[in-house]
Amino acid sequence: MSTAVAQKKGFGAFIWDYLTTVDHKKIAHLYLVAGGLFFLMGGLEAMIIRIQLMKPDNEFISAGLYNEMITMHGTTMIFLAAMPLLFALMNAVVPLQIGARDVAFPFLNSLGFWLFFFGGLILNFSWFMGGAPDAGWTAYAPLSTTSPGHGVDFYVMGLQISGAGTLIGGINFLVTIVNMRAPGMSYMRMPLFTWTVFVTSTLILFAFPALTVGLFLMMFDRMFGSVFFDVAAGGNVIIWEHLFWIFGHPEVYILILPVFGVFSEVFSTFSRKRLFGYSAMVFATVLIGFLGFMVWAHHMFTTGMGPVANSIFAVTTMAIAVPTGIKIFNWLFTMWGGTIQMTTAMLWSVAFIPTFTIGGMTGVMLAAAAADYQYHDTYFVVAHFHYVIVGGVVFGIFAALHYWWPKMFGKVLNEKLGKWTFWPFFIGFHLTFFIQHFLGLMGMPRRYWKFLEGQGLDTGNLISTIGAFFMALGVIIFLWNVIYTAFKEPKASADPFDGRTLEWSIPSPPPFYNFKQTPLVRGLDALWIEKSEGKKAMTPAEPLGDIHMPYGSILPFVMSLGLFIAGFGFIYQVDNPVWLSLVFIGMGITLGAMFVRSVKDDLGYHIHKEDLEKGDGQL
Amino acid sequence: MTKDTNSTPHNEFEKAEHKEEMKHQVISFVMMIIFTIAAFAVVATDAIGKYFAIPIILLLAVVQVIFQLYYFMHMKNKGHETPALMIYGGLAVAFMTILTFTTIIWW
Amino acid sequence: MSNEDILNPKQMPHEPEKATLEGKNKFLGFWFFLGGETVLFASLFGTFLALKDSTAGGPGTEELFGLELVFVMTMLLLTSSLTSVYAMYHMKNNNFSKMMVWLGVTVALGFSFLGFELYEFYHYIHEYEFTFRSSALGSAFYTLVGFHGGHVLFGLLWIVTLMARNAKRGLNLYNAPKFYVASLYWHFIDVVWVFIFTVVYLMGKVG
Amino acid sequence: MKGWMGKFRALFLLGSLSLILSGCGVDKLSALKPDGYGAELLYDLMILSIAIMIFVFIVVMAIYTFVLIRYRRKKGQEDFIPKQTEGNKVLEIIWTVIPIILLLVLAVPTVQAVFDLAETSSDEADIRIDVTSAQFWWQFDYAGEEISTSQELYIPKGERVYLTMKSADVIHSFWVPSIAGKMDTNPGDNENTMYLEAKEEGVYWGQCTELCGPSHSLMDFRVVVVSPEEYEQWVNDMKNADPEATPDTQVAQEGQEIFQNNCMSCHAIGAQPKGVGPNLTNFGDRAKVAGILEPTKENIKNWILNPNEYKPGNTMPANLVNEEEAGKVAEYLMQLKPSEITPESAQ
Ligand code: HEA
Ligand code: HEA
Ligand code: HEC
Ligand code: CUA
Ligand SMILES: [Cu+2]
Repeated sequence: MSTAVAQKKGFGAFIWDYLTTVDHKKIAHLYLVAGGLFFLMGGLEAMIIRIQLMKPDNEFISAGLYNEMITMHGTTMIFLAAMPLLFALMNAVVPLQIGARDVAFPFLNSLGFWLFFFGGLILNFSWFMGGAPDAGWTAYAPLSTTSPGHGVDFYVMGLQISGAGTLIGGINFLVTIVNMRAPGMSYMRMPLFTWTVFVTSTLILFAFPALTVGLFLMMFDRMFGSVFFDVAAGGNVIIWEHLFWIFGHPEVYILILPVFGVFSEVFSTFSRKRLFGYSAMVFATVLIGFLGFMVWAHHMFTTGMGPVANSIFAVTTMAIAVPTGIKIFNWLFTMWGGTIQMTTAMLWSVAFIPTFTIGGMTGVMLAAAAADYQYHDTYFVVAHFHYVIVGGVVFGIFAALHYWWPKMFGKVLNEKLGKWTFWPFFIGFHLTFFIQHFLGLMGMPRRYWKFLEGQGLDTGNLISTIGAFFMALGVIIFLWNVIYTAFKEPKASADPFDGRTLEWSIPSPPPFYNFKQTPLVRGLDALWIEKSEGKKAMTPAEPLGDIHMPYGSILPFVMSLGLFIAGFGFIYQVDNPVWLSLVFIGMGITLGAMFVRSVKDDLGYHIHKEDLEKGDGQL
Repeated sequence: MTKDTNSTPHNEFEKAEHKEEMKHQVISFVMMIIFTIAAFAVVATDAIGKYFAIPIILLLAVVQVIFQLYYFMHMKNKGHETPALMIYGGLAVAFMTILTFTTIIWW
Repeated sequence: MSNEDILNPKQMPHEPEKATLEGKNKFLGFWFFLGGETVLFASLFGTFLALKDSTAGGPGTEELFGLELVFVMTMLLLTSSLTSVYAMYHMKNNNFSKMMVWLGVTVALGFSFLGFELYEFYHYIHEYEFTFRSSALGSAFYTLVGFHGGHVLFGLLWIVTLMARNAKRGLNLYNAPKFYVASLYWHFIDVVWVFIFTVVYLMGKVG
Repeated sequence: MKGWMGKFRALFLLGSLSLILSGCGVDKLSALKPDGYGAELLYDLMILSIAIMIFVFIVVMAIYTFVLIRYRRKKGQEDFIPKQTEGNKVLEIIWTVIPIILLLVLAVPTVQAVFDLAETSSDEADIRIDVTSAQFWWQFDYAGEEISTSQELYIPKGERVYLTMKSADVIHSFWVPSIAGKMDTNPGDNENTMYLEAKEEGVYWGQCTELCGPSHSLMDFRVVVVSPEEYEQWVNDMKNADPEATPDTQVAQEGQEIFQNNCMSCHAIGAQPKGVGPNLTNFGDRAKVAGILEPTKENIKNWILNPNEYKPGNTMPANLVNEEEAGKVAEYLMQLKPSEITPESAQ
């Protein structure tokens, strides 16, 4: 019954295997590749932005195209690059860290990926179908609702579909973490990465529905003639701002929390020390998540909410600095007294601390509501969020990839090339974004297609553009490293970094059933405990027995494809009702696949004990 | 394959327990109906002024929902700690959303 | 547990919906989903409340709503909630045929609720020219109530599919969680309706 | 507010910080060169917050540098297993409490400033101006004075001027960095208010800071701050401007006629009627055309012929008149100089 490994039968079978897989490790690969490609797209867009702003009064691209560029850059980076890359890590690592054979809903896991993927495709199809969305990633109404062409429709459909995927992914991880932990792994013994994924998933669960509703309202206004944002018929444009930010602020913590988890793992592994203040770290994570829902209006200080609202939101926002500070100091003290090994993963993590601290501090400056009347919508804000997003999330993803690459692909990334990735990117990053703080204060608003001569902004912008090229260089070296490692590096051992958590107790990469026997967890840093007692492996919590596995399925792909088709129908039915046929076809495919799914029993199969005994993962 | 599994033996004690629970559920249903009628009555008869009527019907709704969640959806039973946490999380976010939207032009 | 044990349990356990790991996962995942739905409906309620006086010269809530119809609809839906509780009661007692009967009643009540709702919309559109497009209030009203109606419809289709699918098989550990979760969904729809009749209709009538 | 700020200013650190920062940017544009009450208040708040942040950063970096140098794994330590500490209550309390205190130090003046800047006019005698934004230009209506201008807002030095702001289409945002912070202009009934109080005469840059379409980056405007006496005179001149007045030269007269036939559907001269395009009453006194171009005849002519080339996506149609006519209209428009008080007076 070992059908799950039907590969090595040629390219077609390989593709089919990935299209139908429900194995969280393979889904992690899918997320990584798709998210990585979208990251390159977003990066390319960023380069175009920077080239346009290289000199004053530049005409490299037109005004309309520039707006499309920033919109797509922001949207792509946040929804299609950063989040999927994090999902890649979550999929690759969380089940292993908690000693599980799979996630709670393997089928839904695959569905989540394909929804995200097709949503991202729709969004990017806009480039070839008459223009991309151009109202900013925040898509404020009524600019977005009145934007001509179909650009914003692609934004709405793309995000709606990929958002559904994200929500599904979030629920999947919540249930996985609650229900599937190995015996002995209490909540307070969970590795910090798993904890942050747990909190992040909760944020997804409560934040995304607000976006869903916002997108529906926008879709109805644009496609079906409702008047939510049409002031002439009594609509109110501020509703969108609220809905967007009720989602949008938690979203930035959705991005940052998992990488906080990554850093916690990396600092502790490469200092060979237990994480300092573990329970405080857990508490801080939960607190950040909680406070994250009470601050959204700090993006709207200049909307005209009035002084009371502005003050309340200013103070709640500042409060978030406290739990975040707890984390920064705990990381520093994790290294304190340790024995720090500067691997590439550690280098990214070490670089993260000052970078993110600067970004966080400018965040607190922005939170001073009155002062934000000056900062808002200037390059100061752009600098702030790239410091936290690139300096936090992107650095974190790089750290994680270098750290977990052997677990995901069986080889340690080349260290030398790793450092060559780091330095140009790091230097380029600070060149690009540090100067932007000053550009903002000197009067340069964001989302400006061009700045004029004689405003004293020339040098700063040039430096910024040069920095961006360094970042691109870093990324290219990383891509080279991936290829180089695949061909030239030797196979990695199960535990190449002297790891502390369960994922390092099984081979790299793990067999498709992960754990032959579920391990027994005896404390925080489960593997470290065993190793420090001189044992080589985890003590099993169960005798060797049959392992239950789910079947793969093409249905998630089909369901998502249906929505993809229907998406185009929705977008174009405005022009001609004939397009409604696509809506029916697409929805028919999706609902049909759902129907098939619900009437067909899918109980999975068992790997038999005897087969397990025969070979290690050689099934 | 058994067509109808109700012939399999079943624990009498559990059956009694289910019955007991069912009784509670019927009681809560009756209460809910009463609350609903009360709420409609408040509005239909115009008996109380607007400023009292709104809080009263909202309160009646909240109580009803508690019945639904705790009795019909079994949130009172054990094994529902995590669901309860999540529902309350959702309600907290919901509460804040609605609060801002009702005071959308702040004071 | 082998597949055979799941499909043909020798004895039904105490809580069949949570007897297998899959069942437990489904149970928990569904509750989480409902947590998310809470926020979804909150956003819709918030939007409605923000726009409830934006009539753009058209009819307002006081003028539009008639309490009789809403009262009947409320009773239908509340009763359907009780009937689905009965269905789950019989599921726990492992009495499949009675469970099916009660689910059938639930579905019937649900469809009649939907019928009334459609009539209501028709009425507003034709008597008052109060449409989805006529004012921000119209957009908000039809969206909120329509989303709920959509949930009702989806719930009905779901339950009907489950019933049809399992009519010949009887209850087992594979489908028990499915029935249970569908009934949770049904109750949640009822919860939302309680707020709709209170916040939209009753408060709209009070003004 | 001023009181305790005075004390802080005395601090050397803050003083030098201000000095360094105020070297940044161009006069009348940079938020770091405040010339107005709001901008100064916010500048002080910024300096305070930057000082706090620098303090925090120094602390973090001190620990960081020490740790990285001291605890780097050295040769021969490959097998060293450090002590596995769980945490330290005292330390953890310290780094919870100190940030809370620092944040309170920041929060109190923040809230004060928010309320300070939210003041609205209660006095009929105050100068009140309605600001209306549209893609991609600004209209200023002086309440009670029957004066309208576009792109250029005249205000007296040292007086509080209260703005009531709304938008004719999408959301824009009004920002004059050197005088005050920004405020959005929303469509519909959602009006916002703010005030300007300039402390120096001059011509200040204003910018639109909410993405509003292709020419968002070109939606510049000017705030002309003149002395109260000059302001008085300007108001009078503007009130007495005769929209029908015949210009001096022949060309300009022809231009006037062409203008009246082709352009009056959108552009007003004099306060009434309000148009869908900018009010051009004092166009000849403008520092810029359409907010961005030098006011030369050539530029005006080219603008009239093809406005979209300069501001993509704006709603003024191209080629309403031919090239020759455009020249005449430009001549006419340049002669619309109802007042002696111009941006040049504001030096
Ligand atoms: C990963 C993403 C991320 C993260 C983590 C943050 C973190 C924070 N952000 Fe940021 N933010 C964004 C992404 C992020 N932000 C984005 C994308 C936008 C722009 C969106 C758009 O408009 O397009 C934005 C915009 C934004 C604004 C709106 C600005 C404007 O548009 O006018 C504000 C205002 O308050 C803000 C504040 C904060 C604060 C207070 C934090 C805090 O969480 C930071 C806390 C961290 C620290 C403070 C550092 C460490 C702490 C210590 C060392 C302890 C001691 C410190 C003190 C006592 C100060 N952010
Ligand atoms: C995860 C989020 C994320 C990330 C990683 C980045 C990364 C970068 N961003 Fe940005 N950015 C946003 C999120 C992000 N950004 C958001 C949300 C906005 C606001 C949008 C809005 O206003 O609506 C924004 C806006 C924004 C602006 C402001 C535009 C404006 O307001 O007018 C600028 C300008 O400098 C910028 C630059 C950059 C640069 C140089 C990078 C660099 O770090 C990028 C580095 C990566 C590369 C350079 C890729 C290199 C690879 C190649 C070049 C190879 C390509 C090859 C192939 C395709 C085969 N970003
Ligand atoms: C359909 C309306 C419309 C018509 C007709 C029109 N304009 Fe305009 N005009 C505008 C708008 C809108 C703007 C503002 C554009 C911007 O700045 O984004 C403008 C701007 C201008 C400006 C720059 C104003 C400033 O404030 O600096 C001049 C000069 C001008 N128009 C002249 C003319 C002339 C001359 C004609 C006739 C030949 C004309 N316009 C016809 C709508 C119109
Ligand atoms: Cu107007 Cu930007
Ligand atoms: Cu935020």
